[in-house]
Amino acid sequence: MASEPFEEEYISDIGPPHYEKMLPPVIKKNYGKWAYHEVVKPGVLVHVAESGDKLYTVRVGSPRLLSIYTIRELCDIADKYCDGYLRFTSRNNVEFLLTDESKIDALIEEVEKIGFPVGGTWDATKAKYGLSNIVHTQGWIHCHTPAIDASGPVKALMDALFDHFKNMDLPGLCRISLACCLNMCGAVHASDISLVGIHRTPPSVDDDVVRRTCELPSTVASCPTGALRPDMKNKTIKVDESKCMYCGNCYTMCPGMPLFDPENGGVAILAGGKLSDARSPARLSKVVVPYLPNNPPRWPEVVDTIKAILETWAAEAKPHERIGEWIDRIGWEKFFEKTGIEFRVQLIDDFRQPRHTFRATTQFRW
Amino acid sequence: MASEPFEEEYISDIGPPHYEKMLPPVIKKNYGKWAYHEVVKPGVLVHVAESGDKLYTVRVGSPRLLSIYTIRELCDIADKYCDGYLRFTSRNNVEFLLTDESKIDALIEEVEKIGFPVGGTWDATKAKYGLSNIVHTQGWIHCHTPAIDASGPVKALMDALFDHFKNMDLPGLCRISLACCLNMCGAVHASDISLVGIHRTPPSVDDDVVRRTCELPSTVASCPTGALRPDMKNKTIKVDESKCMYCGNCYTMCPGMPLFDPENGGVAILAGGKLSDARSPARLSKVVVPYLPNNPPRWPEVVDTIKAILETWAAEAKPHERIGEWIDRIGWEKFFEKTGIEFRVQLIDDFRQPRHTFRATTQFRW
Amino acid sequence: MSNEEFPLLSDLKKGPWPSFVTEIEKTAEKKPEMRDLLKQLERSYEDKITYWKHGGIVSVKGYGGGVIGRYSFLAKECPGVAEFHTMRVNQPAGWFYTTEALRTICDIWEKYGSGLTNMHGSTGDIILLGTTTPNLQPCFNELAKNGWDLGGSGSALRTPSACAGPARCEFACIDTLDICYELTITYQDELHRPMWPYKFKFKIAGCPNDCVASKARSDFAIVGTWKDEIKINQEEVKKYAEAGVDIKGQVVDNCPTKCIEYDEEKKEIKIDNSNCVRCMHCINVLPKALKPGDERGATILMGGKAPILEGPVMSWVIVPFMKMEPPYEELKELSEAVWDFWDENGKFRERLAELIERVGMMAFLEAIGVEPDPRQIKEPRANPFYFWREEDLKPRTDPWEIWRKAEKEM
Amino acid sequence: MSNEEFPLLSDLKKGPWPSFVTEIEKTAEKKPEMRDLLKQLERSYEDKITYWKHGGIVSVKGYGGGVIGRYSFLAKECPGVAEFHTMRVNQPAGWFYTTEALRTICDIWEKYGSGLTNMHGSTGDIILLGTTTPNLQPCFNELAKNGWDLGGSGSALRTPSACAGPARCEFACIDTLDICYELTITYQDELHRPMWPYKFKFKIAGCPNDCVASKARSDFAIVGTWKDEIKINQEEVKKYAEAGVDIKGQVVDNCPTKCIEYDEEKKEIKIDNSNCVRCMHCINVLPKALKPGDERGATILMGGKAPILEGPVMSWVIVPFMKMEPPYEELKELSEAVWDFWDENGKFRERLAELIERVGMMAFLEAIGVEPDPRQIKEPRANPFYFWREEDLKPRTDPWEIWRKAEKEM
Ligand code: SRM
Ligand code: SRM
Ligand code: SRM
Ligand code: SRM
Ligand code: SF4
Ligand code: SF4
Ligand code: SF4
Ligand code: SF4
Ligand code: SF4
Ligand code: SF4
Ligand code: SF4
Ligand code: SF4
Repeated sequence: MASEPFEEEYISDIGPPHYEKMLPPVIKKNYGKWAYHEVVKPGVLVHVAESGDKLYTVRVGSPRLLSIYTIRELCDIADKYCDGYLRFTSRNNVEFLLTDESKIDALIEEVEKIGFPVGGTWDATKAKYGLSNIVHTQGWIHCHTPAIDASGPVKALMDALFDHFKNMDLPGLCRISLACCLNMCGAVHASDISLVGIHRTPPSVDDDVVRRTCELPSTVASCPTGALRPDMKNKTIKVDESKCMYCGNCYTMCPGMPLFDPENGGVAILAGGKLSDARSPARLSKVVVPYLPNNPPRWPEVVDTIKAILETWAAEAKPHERIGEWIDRIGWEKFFEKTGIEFRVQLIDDFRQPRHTFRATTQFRW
Repeated sequence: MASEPFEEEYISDIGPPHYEKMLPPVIKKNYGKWAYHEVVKPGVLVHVAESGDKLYTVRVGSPRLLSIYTIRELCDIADKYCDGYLRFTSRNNVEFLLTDESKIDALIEEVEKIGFPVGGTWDATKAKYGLSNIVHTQGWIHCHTPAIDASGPVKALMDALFDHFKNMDLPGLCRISLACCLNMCGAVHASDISLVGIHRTPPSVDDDVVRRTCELPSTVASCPTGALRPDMKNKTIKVDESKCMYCGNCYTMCPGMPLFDPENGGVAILAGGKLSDARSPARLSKVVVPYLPNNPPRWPEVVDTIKAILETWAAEAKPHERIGEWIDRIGWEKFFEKTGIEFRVQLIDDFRQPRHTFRATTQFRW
Repeated sequence: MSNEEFPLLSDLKKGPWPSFVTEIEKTAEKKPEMRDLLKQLERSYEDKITYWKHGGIVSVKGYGGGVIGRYSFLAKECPGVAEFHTMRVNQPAGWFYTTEALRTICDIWEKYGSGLTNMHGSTGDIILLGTTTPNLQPCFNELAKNGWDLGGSGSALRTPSACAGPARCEFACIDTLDICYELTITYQDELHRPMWPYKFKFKIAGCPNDCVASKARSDFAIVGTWKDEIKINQEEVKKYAEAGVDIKGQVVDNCPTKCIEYDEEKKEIKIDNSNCVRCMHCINVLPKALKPGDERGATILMGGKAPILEGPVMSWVIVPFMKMEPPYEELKELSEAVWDFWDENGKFRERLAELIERVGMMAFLEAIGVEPDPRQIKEPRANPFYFWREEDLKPRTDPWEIWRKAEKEM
Repeated sequence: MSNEEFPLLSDLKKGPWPSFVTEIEKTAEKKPEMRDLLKQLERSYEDKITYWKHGGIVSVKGYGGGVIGRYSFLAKECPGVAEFHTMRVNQPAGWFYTTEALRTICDIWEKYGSGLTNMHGSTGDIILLGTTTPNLQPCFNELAKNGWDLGGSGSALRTPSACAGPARCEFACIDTLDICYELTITYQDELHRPMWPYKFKFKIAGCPNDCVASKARSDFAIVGTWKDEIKINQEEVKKYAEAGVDIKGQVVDNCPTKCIEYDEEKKEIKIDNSNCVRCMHCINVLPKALKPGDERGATILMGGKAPILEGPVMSWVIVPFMKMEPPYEELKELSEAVWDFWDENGKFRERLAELIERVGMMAFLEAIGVEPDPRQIKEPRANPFYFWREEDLKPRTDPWEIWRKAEKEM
């Protein structure tokens, strides 16, 4: 399906390098023939092939935003211990792949020396779970729509939760994610705990910018709640503020109507989502705190709230039980009681047909 | 809040007689002080008061449509055995209330002689459940919108399921309901098994009748799918047949657009609803058969399908487990497999935001 | 009737279940015009279509409801049912009757109507099935003289109904009959004079078993419950165990929150009440041994309804717990607050559930003065699309000002 | 950098977790213009607002995507980031790298860009963070010459991604890397030339553990599974038990359908596979003892997406089971059928889930040629509001004819 190249020598549409080129020999040999794995210690996995071959993985936490100079340092380590093979995980950790068990400790020492911690693994057999990296987005480093920064809150949180990254001391898997706006570039909508940047005031329309840069009909149509009306006379857009729930979709369509409001924007916390189908089905995260202030550089309210959720769950959950599963067992009313989070009216759904989120039973706890 | 009566002697707004006037002495004495109940035998309950007093109840199946001559016969029996006290249940059974245990058998004999069967009870302690009466509606006897008759299918079904009414031989409570159109006058939308009359063709608009009897704007607005458009020129209504899902709401608003079509109307079967919060929360019934033909006088396809559901469940359920709870345990795919009911595309929701009815997990059975 | 004349209906006289056809026939013996009902019905059975015309507004003086008008397409062929209106008579709470009361109704209906009834209609009324326009007023007058009144119809309050409750049930946590009666009497005007966007139904169940289908069938369901601990009589537990009840299998394993422990040796039950969701199951199975606690009241759920228009609704918890003591002031204030809101905001033929969904639960709760509570929801929202009010916010700042200032710098 | 200059950011250099600030700083040492990034960022930290302007269309020759244009409001104050476009480089499937490959990328990015990256973006690409418009084309040319290509952006196919799968996981039921590569290569045109109503994402997970978040984050999720029986190695079960694993508590009690039996004496597991929902839990806990069956393939789920516009969606089962063998013809046919339907029916900026909901699952399944299956639904509909097609029906009759005939009779 590739189309014609533009000119004779113009290389395009070649796609990524074939994955085989990137695989260490032990993987090529045992591809698809792994027998089992074990967690050697926090941060270190061994995968054993049917052939008996062993592949060790050392998992290393990463800020995701990496300078090429750091990447080269990581490559140096991989060259030294891993015959030049490494990978990244779906949660942005770095994984060193090696076959020689005896090199593991030296590798760990070296990588930690340059500031990269080893950890983030979990051991289902022993029901000991480490906290992994926080999946996150661009924030103020690159995006035009963020209500909050991304890398900053993640750094603050990982510092606060660092022991759980190192120690596999949680009862179940706990995935934390962050997105800097409701576009939610990531799996914020399906994580055990997540934080998302939110706006709380309607767009600030600059008629001039709207006139210059926006297509009125498609912008008006972009509002899911019908809060926008074209003002044909002035070739701009009017916002019915009572209908706006600050999703920012209009701003994505039209640069003339940003929603930024430094003192009112902030963070919503979601909880209880999961992606795996292990035990209970995958499910969406639910908003548990509608708003916390946007408080750089360390977002203490956010960090405290997330710690409260995480530590309450960690103290109470049964082995393997994730946050959503724990809530299934104890009920939402107890979740709010135990975590000390105030139940606010904003948590009650009022978007589209919210009826399946209302309680239609007298079953509840006191 | 009662308003002024119309004229001096016009009696109105008096409300129903006070319930106390209708209660037998044993109830008045022990009102609110019942200690427990037991099921003496199918159709016969005893309620024991804290005082030690006993109240016996003999439950009798009724077609609900009763002639005053029959009511008088029932009154004769109540006078003879029950000091003139009886009641009706929320499922339209008759209950004879008496304190003298020795009269029970004679009462039963007499009431069965006039054709009214004793039964319909259940005993949670023993996990033996009888099938009770079918809650139903008017059908061709009185209503202007029915897609099917009401009393007829109920009679056919209760004849076919009669043993379950008599014998308390089911593993859990099973409530059957019928409604003759989608208005669902009853609890069809929340019963273990229910049948509802459905139309399958759009309204047949008679322009003349529409002009004479209908208010165009409110009729047009009554269509939940927006299938109606006013035809201003001809002062009538046009139906976009591709959008009509035959709910009949427009006909309720406007006599000029009936949906009747004897060969295409018929019955939908729903299952798995429940009202009590016992064990699992109350829940709505789900459509399991989108259409069966309207086949008087005994609706054999309907009777067979309902029997298949009921008997499959009865054979498989654990004690106390109702149909919806059984399906929770075995999964919908197995429900269709075991009952032999074909899964048809109409069962997949496409009304409003149906997403919460779609399966968002890889968890299912083969 | 001869089987040849109405062969389809005759088939429905067979079989063990009592037959409605027999009932009509029995009536037709005394009131020959009821043969026309059989005739029309047989015709419907043949043609698979109703022969009743759409609607028809009839009523009695001063009332806007309580009568369902009905006319036949077969007026010529079946003149006995050319007009065949139904009267809804408000039943006594809990459907308890003296034979005397029932006989009075029968006598009046023999005089003015078809002699056919439904005991009872789905809403709870005594349905007097079929009479003519001229008979409506005298029939009503005589009913009223004898202490009976009509129930609701149209866009009005509908006849409230209640389970047997404390009259004959050990599980009743509230006085269902009294609440039913009190609401009915207090709101006679609302019941008889349709003045609302649509119908509104109350139903009252004494406990979460919901023997009156309140959660599915009423806009405003009052369901008895309790807040404190389940009362356990260990002696009776023992007796059940000794009588062969499998307490582990039947009770413990069926507890939805697994909050019951059973000591097989001592034959004793322990309940972790902080995890009990008051589902009733254990109490249902062991009624002698277990009882609802002493701090009793009701959960108020709203919005139950059939599928037209926006799909069926099981009513939603609005007030998780309310004390229920006469004269039920709090309850009445709440219903009146709901009606006020509905009156002001409801569209024509919009049921309460549809209104709540349209305007949002936040606006609804605020309007009726109920605090948000996690017991109102099954789960919090998955979309972060919610509203803030001016008072929740700090003074607004304009991004353009910030950016323009920045752009001009240096 | 001195802490006085960027006090807020400097605070984020402290603490045990590696710091992105340190990364930027490190880059700024080699590429001084990156001090302007710190400067702008510090300003954002102070003012709590982004200083990046909205959008900006930039690209490389022949491509409609792969580059995210970005301009600063602080161009004057921070000229080093006045233009700061991102290039999305398509990662190798599974994110496996040789150091050689990585070094090549680093070298190119040192030459043409900021030296900052994200390893990786949420969709899976290598994100090269920040370059100028003139550098885009030469950078791309050099990437391409070295065997790299751009990933997707805009209303196009987005870069597919896959979990480690058979490369390093014993649970993989399908060859995630190969499927990922095959789809990426086959659909280069769809990836590079936005021609659709909106974005479209593939993700491939080897088993229901879904280590690549496919169910939440892709319109078309391919998740490995199996149909036959879980393979049990009873020897290994014994060993786990002897090593102290609480098989009853950890495995049996956590099975969602309670279809595992464990014989404490024999230390043997029995699984009722007809009730297994293939959730993976038992296999996860006992990887040496339990394995997915041999009849392997994938469940195809569709519609996963973030909340804008109609709320977040976890993708829905469309094909419960599909064999996954190269060259994946059936898979490709299915995706093409989906795109055809979407192309024809999708509105501007309407994701697949929203389209399916708008037109109805019936129309969608029919269009893509998939049979209805109860595994597609969590539960059947509660409203009997569905459609019939002409071919389902008998010839129509008109009620007016029936009634008028009846009215005229006699
Ligand atoms: C490396 C990685 C795949 C990749 O291609 O990069 C991976 C690797 C493994 N996962 Fe995963 N998972 C990885 C992301 C995920 C994700 C995706 C995510 O987090 O966004 C999930 C879904 C999370 C969710 O449900 O919200 C995920 C849910 C699981 C589960 C299910 C656990 C559960 O109880 O729900 C297992 C099973 C288990 O625990 O053994 C699993 C099991 C595994 C195993 C044991 C598979 C194996 O035998 O190799 C791997 C070792 C994990 C360990 O640390 O002990 N993996 N795993 C990802 C590592 C991310 C990281 O850096 O932390
Ligand atoms: C008489 C009646 C109340 C009334 O005011 O008329 C009634 C009476 C009793 N119900 Fe009920 N229920 C009555 C309709 C209902 C309904 C409503 C309905 O069917 O439309 C329900 C909800 C049905 C549903 O969930 O779909 C209902 C769900 C229960 C339950 C919950 C059972 C369950 O497992 O879900 C119990 C508890 C139990 O089984 O003991 C119960 C228990 C009882 C007890 C044992 C209460 C008591 O101690 O007196 C009564 C004796 C039942 C028996 O036959 O053994 N009653 N019961 C109704 C009899 C209807 C009939 O003629 O069959
Ligand atoms: C008589 C009765 C059925 C019966 O045989 O028992 C009945 C009969 C009618 N109902 Fe009903 N409804 C009856 C209880 C119900 C119930 C059950 C309940 O109240 O517990 C419901 C479901 C609960 C609910 O309210 O949602 C019910 C939901 C409807 C609807 C549905 C629309 C809605 O959402 O309200 C309509 C349509 C309408 O109002 O236009 C309707 C309309 C009607 C009309 C008036 C027909 C019409 O379209 O105007 C029927 C008159 C039939 C006739 O000619 O006799 N009837 N109707 C019930 C009233 C008897 C009584 O007063 O005791
Ligand atoms: C770079 C990245 C975030 C990151 O830091 O990793 C990203 C960044 C942006 N996303 Fe995203 N999205 C990124 C992955 C995602 C994901 C996750 C995924 O693909 O697995 C999602 C959620 C899943 C989904 O598709 O629903 C996601 C949902 C969105 C949306 C949501 C609307 C929608 O329903 O599609 C938008 C809004 C839009 O498309 O207009 C959006 C729009 C954007 C834009 C282009 C901003 C915009 O409004 O035009 C962001 C550019 C930021 C910048 O300046 O660099 N991004 N975006 C991710 C892509 C990197 C990569 O190619 O690897
Ligand atoms: S989540 Fe929003 S602000 Fe953050 S990178 Fe994505 S689109 Fe930009
Ligand atoms: S922010 Fe969202 S809700 Fe508000 S006007 Fe814009 S598109 Fe509409
Ligand atoms: S269910 Fe429909 S047809 Fe039957 S009585 Fe009610 S409104 Fe009439
Ligand atoms: S039957 Fe229902 S869907 Fe069809 S036109 Fe009438 S109101 Fe609309
Ligand atoms: S609802 Fe409760 S109180 Fe009322 S009759 Fe049923 S079991 Fe008794
Ligand atoms: S009432 Fe229900 S939840 Fe409470 S202890 Fe009994 S069975 Fe358990
Ligand atoms: S999704 Fe399954 S196959 Fe892929 S890495 Fe995770 S556990 Fe292994
Ligand atoms: S895979 Fe899941 S459902 Fe199947 S046996 Fe194992 S734990 Fe049970």
